[in-house]
Amino acid sequence: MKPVLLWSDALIFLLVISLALFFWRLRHDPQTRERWAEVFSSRLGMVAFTIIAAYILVALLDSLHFRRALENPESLATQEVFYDNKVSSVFDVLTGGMGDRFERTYSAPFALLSFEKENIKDASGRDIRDFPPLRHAGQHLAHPDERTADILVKSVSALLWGLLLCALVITPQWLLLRGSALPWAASWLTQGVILCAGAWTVSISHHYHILGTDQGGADVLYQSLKGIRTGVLLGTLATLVMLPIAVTLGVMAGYFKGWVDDVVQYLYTTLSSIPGILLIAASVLLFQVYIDLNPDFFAVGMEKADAKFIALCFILGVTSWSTLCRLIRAETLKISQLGYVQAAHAFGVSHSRILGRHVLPNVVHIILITFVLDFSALVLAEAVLSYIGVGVDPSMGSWGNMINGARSELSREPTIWWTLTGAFFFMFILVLAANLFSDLVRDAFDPRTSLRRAEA
Amino acid sequence: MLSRFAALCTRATLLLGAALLPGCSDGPWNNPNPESPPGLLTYQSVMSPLPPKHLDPALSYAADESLFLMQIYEPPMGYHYLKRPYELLPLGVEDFPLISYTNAAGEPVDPDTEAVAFSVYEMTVRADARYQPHPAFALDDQGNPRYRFTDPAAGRQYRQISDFPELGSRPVAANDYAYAIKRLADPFNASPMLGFMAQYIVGMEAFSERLKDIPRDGWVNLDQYRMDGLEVVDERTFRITIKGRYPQFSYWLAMHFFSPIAPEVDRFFHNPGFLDRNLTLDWWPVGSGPFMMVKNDPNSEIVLERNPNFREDYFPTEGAPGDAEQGRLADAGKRLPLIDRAVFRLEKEVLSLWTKFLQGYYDRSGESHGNTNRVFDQAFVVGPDGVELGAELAEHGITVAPDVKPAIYYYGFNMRDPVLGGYSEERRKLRRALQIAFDTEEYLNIFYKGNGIPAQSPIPPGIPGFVEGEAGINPYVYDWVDGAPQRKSIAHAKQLLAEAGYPNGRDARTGEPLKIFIDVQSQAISSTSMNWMDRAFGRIGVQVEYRPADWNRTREKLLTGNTQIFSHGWLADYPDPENFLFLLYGPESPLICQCDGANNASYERPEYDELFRQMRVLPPGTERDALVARMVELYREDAVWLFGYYPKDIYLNNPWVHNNKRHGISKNTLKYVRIDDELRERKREEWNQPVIWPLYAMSALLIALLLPGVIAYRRRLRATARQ
Amino acid sequence: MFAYIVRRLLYAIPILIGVNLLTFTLFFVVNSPDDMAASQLGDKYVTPEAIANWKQKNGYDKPLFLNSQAAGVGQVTDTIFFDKSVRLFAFDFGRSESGRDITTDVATRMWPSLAVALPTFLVGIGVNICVALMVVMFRGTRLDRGAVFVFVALMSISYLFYIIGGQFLVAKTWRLVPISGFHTEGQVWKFLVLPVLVGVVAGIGAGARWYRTLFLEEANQDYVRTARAKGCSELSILFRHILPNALIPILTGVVVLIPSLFMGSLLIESFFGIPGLGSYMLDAINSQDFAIVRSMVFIGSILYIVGLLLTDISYTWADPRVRLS
Amino acid sequence: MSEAQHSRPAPGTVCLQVRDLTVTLADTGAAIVKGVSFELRAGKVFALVGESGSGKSVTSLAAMRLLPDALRISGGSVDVAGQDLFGLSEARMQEVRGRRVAMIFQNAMSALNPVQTVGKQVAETLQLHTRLRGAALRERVVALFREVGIPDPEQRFDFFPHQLSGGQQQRVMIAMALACEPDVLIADEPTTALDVTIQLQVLNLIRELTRSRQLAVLLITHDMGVVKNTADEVAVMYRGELIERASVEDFFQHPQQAYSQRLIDALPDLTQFREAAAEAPLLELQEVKVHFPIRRGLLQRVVDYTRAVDGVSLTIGRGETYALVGESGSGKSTLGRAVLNLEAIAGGQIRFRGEAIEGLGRNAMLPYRKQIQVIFQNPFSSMNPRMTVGDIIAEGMISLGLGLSEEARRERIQALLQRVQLGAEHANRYPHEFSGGQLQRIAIARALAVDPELIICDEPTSALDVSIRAEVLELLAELQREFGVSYLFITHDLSIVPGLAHKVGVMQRGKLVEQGTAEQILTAPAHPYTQELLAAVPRL
Repeated sequence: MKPVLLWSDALIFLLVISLALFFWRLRHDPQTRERWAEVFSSRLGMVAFTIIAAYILVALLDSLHFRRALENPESLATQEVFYDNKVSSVFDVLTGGMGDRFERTYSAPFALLSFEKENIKDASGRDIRDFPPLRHAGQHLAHPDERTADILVKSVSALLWGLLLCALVITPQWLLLRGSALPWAASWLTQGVILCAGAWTVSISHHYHILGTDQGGADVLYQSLKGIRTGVLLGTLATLVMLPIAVTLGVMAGYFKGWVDDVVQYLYTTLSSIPGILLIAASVLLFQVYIDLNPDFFAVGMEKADAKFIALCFILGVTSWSTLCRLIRAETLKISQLGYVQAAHAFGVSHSRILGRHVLPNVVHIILITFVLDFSALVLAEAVLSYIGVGVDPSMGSWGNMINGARSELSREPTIWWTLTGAFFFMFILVLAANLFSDLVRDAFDPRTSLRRAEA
Repeated sequence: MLSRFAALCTRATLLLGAALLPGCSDGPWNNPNPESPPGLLTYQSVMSPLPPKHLDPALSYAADESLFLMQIYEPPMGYHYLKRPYELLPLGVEDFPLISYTNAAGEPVDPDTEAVAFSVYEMTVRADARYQPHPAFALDDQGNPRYRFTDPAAGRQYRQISDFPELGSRPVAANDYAYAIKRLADPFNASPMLGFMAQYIVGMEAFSERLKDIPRDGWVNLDQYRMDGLEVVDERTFRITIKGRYPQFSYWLAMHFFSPIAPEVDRFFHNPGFLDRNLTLDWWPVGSGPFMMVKNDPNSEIVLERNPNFREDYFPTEGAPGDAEQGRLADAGKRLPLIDRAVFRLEKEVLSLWTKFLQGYYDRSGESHGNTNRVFDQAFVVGPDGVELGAELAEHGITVAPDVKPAIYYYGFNMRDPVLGGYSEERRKLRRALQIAFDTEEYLNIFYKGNGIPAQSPIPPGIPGFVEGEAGINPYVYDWVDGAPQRKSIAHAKQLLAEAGYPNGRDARTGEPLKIFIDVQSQAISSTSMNWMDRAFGRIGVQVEYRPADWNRTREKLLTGNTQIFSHGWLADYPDPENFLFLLYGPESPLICQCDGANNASYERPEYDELFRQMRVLPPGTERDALVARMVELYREDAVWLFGYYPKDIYLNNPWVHNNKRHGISKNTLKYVRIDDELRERKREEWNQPVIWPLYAMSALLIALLLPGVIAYRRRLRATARQ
Repeated sequence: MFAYIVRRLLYAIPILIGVNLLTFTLFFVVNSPDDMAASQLGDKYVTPEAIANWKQKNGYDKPLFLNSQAAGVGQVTDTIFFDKSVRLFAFDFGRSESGRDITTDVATRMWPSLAVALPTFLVGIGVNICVALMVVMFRGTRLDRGAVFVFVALMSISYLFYIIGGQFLVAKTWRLVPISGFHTEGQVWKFLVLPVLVGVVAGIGAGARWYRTLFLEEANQDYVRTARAKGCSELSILFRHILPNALIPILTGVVVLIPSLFMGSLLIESFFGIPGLGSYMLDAINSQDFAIVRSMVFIGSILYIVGLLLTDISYTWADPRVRLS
Repeated sequence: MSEAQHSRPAPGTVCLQVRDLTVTLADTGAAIVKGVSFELRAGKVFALVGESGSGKSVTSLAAMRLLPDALRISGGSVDVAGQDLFGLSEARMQEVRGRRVAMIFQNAMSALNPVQTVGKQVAETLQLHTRLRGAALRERVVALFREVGIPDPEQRFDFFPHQLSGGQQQRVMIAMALACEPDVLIADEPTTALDVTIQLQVLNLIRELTRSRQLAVLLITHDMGVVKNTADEVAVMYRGELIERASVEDFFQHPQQAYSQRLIDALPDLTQFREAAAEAPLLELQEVKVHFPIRRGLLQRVVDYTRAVDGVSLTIGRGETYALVGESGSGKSTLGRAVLNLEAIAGGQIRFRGEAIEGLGRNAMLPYRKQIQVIFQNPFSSMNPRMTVGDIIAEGMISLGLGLSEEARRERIQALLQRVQLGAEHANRYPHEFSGGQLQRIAIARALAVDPELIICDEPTSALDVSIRAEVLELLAELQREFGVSYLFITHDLSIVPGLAHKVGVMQRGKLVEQGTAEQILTAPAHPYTQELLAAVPRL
């Protein structure tokens, strides 16, 4: 086994670590604590956060990549170890090879037979045309009629395992946090549901395709799950990429004013006046060409897809920094008129120190709000971009690619609804949780809304 | 108050319904087609997915475009509609070209001698061929062209062809054919044919060189310049001289490039200011064919109407075997065309196209693409007994027209590649192992719904040189079992792989796994098919890497040979094996000719190249067939392509459309189409009854949403400060 | 006011130059003029001569930004960039790579775009405001919280699903309207019903939620309390006091969009087969037609700038406190 | 006019009676107003006094049933003419508001609808409760405007609120309240946001109308001066309870509660002044000008200047307090900023200890930053909310390079905190944990940290409640005695000058119209503007 560190893996772990450090440093700041406490004091906030955390966990597990070692045939003299070209992730292992169980083509959820007729030989060796049985569904059944009973039995045992898992995960939390004023019970309940669903999924998927298979016979549920990493990473990394630009320029413009302000304003007006989609499309094509021209940089195809993905994040970030920049500029303008910045001037505090100690910490809430607000927007944007053809690489599973590929399947008779449903479900849950959470974060951190509450 | 509100809502709904209903009385609500003019039998079809870019016969080189050009223009030659194999017929000229051969000095010689330096094609224009009515032919009282402006302002009121009140026409002249060929040669037109035809037509290159430097201000009258290989003998007779012998030239004469162009039409479109209003020959074709263009809105539709001046032309009275039995001769002897008008609407989204076809608003599922392979694949299955329609379609009475184009799609090996290329026995075995591992049949079944024929050779069916049955299989990949070809086993492929030095897909010396690189066009490949290929090669332990790129980059790679396995396709211009076998002709390799050559595999085998040179100038016959067979054998031995298939398009026709037989090469088949208008009206009505209840349901939902609000508001108004 | 408008328009010039420079650079990093020629000439028999011809004919035979051969100002002016940009500023968009006159195309395709976008925009605002006002009337109650949750759920659904779902149900299953298409002969509205409906429904979540926030902000202002102290009813407070005041922030977000209505919607137009500028753009991206992309970017930028200007002007109309100078 | 003609209640009748009013927070149930009872009588002004957060405004809003959603009436009753307002339906209540009981609010600018003309806003009240329409309606509004003393009422009808001055806005509010001839007028801090001279006019108007219309007025204020000048009866509210109630005369002569006494003590004593200390000049200003450009036209050229400070000369001696008095917009704060070199000056000279410091660069200014410090008006915005108090105080020490070790610095911070009467343990807390008064002490400590010789106090007490204001002023005076530091004290409130300043300068429109010793200015003002300011100062 040989670990593979893709750029996006590195970035996402970097992000997680830096976020952790950030919160660790802020843990003493009573205001921040208070606001976070406010976010988590609602049950909805807890549930939304737990769901997001579950998605992030899946994304992280799916970001631990490695290549399997190939077994050297006995005849071979060399001791050198060679690796499979295919990159797997820890998540793939945890799902128990869900992604390796291919059928020939479409099959419906929980189906035993293929969705399409095929020329097969019947028992007596004659050529007939019928629905062939699936390779990886219901193999253990003696008779197709047993299916419902079998699913029930398997579900119950899977749920029992799920409950055991819940006990393992939740008990330590309960011991640690039972005295807390926050509604942890809501989170535990959500965790319980997620864990049970996870256990059920993994165990049932060994025997059936829960969400059926797509045209190429790949498991749809597995693809939907693989879309999680793409969605989560895109939502976070794109903002991460734009942060330095937006914050630096915004703060500089608002603080120094004068020609710096003029230049920054010119930059973002220019950029935001270009129809966004055109800018994104042109940039994506540009990166694509760059990657195509330099194939030697990438050892495996996955790295190439990953480079494109990073480029997409980068482009989405670069093309969308103007909004944040504008907000930060306005806020900085306001802050630099405030007493404490004036006082700092009166104390002869240097510009860099004023920016670092007075201005930056006080625009963090804007960054945070933008971060959570943009997250869901970016996840949604990915689907649209994939439709236009400038989304993530087709070899990289994503909800956008799934939707794009499955668009015409709805018009089939009988309808193939499961690909769209899978993508829709996983995307909807993530975006909904993110939206609800971002609402709460904004309510807690936006001075305008908190002011309103203070008045009331 | 609530009841009053409810009453109001009801009244509003009724009013709205009343407003909508009269608008819908003349047909189903969902009719997307504009009303066609009464009395004209209109064929409703579709252009998809993009409108034509060029409609100038000198410029256009795309199937979507020749769909229109071939209805409007009549080139000298054409094909018989029904007969197979394809049979060439005179179309715009009276008879087959009269070919005479001369030596270098221009003296007639015997065609079979080495001395032949030139071939002269003489043709006579049909006497009854006349151009469509067009303002370019309109004359004023003095007999001068009516619409000739010197000032851009003078013609400003004319925005499209229908704006010109006065029309004219004239018979087609021999000079018009000569003029058209000169236009091909005019470098300013940048015709895609120039480079290719200049190799054959005498004087074309010189003509082109000469015109390069003349001043361009408006129209250049090409009649002033002479091209050596062109001779207008009299009003109706012209001659084309080509270098050496080139039997395939007759086929070229059946393409729209050689359609007659009236100089006054060219002159007309060069009126100042016309270009800015898209009044160009590239946009408004003017020809002598069965139809003329009356509307060209690339954003929504193109409308053709019957050319009133069209010559007398009749539905063929004989066809291929079986045609009569299938009723294809029902219209034999009828005057063509059989419809008055044809509307081609732009349709980009396949879902809409499919739905509208099923609703009966399009008569056919497509024109130049059947749209069935990838999109409508659910419509039918290809079973042992041929195409079986899905239940809904069968119920609609939809008919099926399969179309095997003279085309091949293939994945080729780069024969110069250090790993896969080369001509040693080991390399051949390696390539054959890969050929066997790639299960073309399954690939076609999954991704093309079985609509394709696995290629046993580069020559598709319908072309001389294609061999059916056991004799026609590629013996290196297939065995003949029970009357059908059967792909050799994976075990055999593994065996070959081992013999090639890669036991279990690992290099016998270093142990390194064999990894092959496939260059794909990013738009043309889906992750599902990549997954499938991974698995296909995984069975013999070979790993695959994809290098997707856009079309320009892919093309660059092909030109520089920077590829290992590439995908490509070829749609033949004419039904001759030469047009396929040249894909493997050494000098055609981009690396050798330093041009955009067709031999992207860079296959170079001296024997093959020699055979090709001989075959090219031979007339059809057994001698030629033998050469072709040997070349195919060489191709199989060297395993030049990973796999290939002949695409098969399935066209679906609504039950009221008749004469649906597809012609793989010729596009001028619109004139044969017949429509049963009465049946069409009835079926459309029947298939498009709207479902009304959701409207009521939605209104009810709206009210249900409003209710709690109204109730809460009233409660609030009644509230006191005491609980 | 006049001076203000003129000044803003002058300020637009450097922005437009910047926009143009950026698109130009982006495009030519991806493509060389040779690539453009090759992809326009098709896939058979593309000779170097043909490419050279095409480049000459379409004016791509000069250096991109800097002509080192030319003298003096010619170094900058005798380039593709200068040639193509100067024309843009004169609103001469030239011809697309396939030879069509872009100005004509834009002028004709603008109207279908507008026909869809304008009703969507107006109906959307109307519906959103009504819904938001209703919700604001019940602020703080369970009705309010439920509505907000519904809004968030609605905006968590991808736009693609609205379109796909709308087409599938309304057009395909219920056969109430044509599934797609557009023509001006006869009943145009029947093609507009579905796209407008989809556009409006897809926008309710985000729109109504946003308006609700704005209304809530206004509802907490002092003058609302004054109005209540006067004895105004809840409804008249909403319509006569909160709405006019909330119009000001609504205008900022909304007026800037009005000019870009001409540009249409990429997704709606391509799904519903509306021959507008949105699908024009999408086709241009797909076929890498630089002339169109460049023109559309230019037009888009101008419309954006006009939108900003309109926003400022509409401010003076909605808010008597604002005066432009 | 039939609606307007209902019989006026006889003087002294009870028009509104509040009994046991209790208001609680909706979510926690904590009481904000606890069992308050009082009654309003026709022709009398009843003043409800208290500091911010005492519940006085909530009481008035509760009486009108206008509480925000977060608050809830949980007991008591409000009777108007025998009708219990709390028992009415919301629809009926709307008829009472504006018709029987009217209300005016603190900040007229924000209490008026900014996008409606003032005339229409007044007319709306009449439309709601009378049948007046059209020309008659307009006429009536104009008449009301005339009655409340708005000049050019015909024209003003079509003005938007922002086009009127603060005093006129408040007059519009009053006109709106009086439009339907209510019996009861509730005035919630009607003058707080106004300049002192305007304050007086508005109060006089309310007073007058009370008499002429026999209104029963509930006047809510924190300003004892206002009470003294306007009210007939006083009630003091403290933490949600009425702790004292008396007639005005009784109240000021014999306050029953210590808290009341404190409130009364905060009124200025115009008899005691500090003698000008004839020390050497520390800061000298000569003809200082600060101009802000006005840009106009196509190219935004500078066409003129706003002369914010227009030639001011003054001298401050060591250990001396110089009070710079003026109304908002007079340029006094700009002058302070100019002295701090935070604002570029357009002319004149600023000398500190004889050295010219105007126009010094960032680095050249550094040595003087140690000596000139500042305290700002709003204590909440002058502390970075993300820094601990210790860090805030230490900032100056670090950046001005006092060269202290970390240990020494910490000790000094603790000493400073203790000096300003805060605990040393407060150093690790964040600003939002402190009250306004405490924050202003911290601001003082921050200024003191670098041992300045001059502190510019820019309205340091105007955001504070009266009782706390006195404490802060006292602290400042103490520190002056202790460290010999000088103050440039910028204020709009002449009443705090006695007992604080040695010298006083009065600023109006960028110019220093009069300056002299505190005694001179407060006892014998020469300039009419000074006289006007002085007239507005409430006295005992």
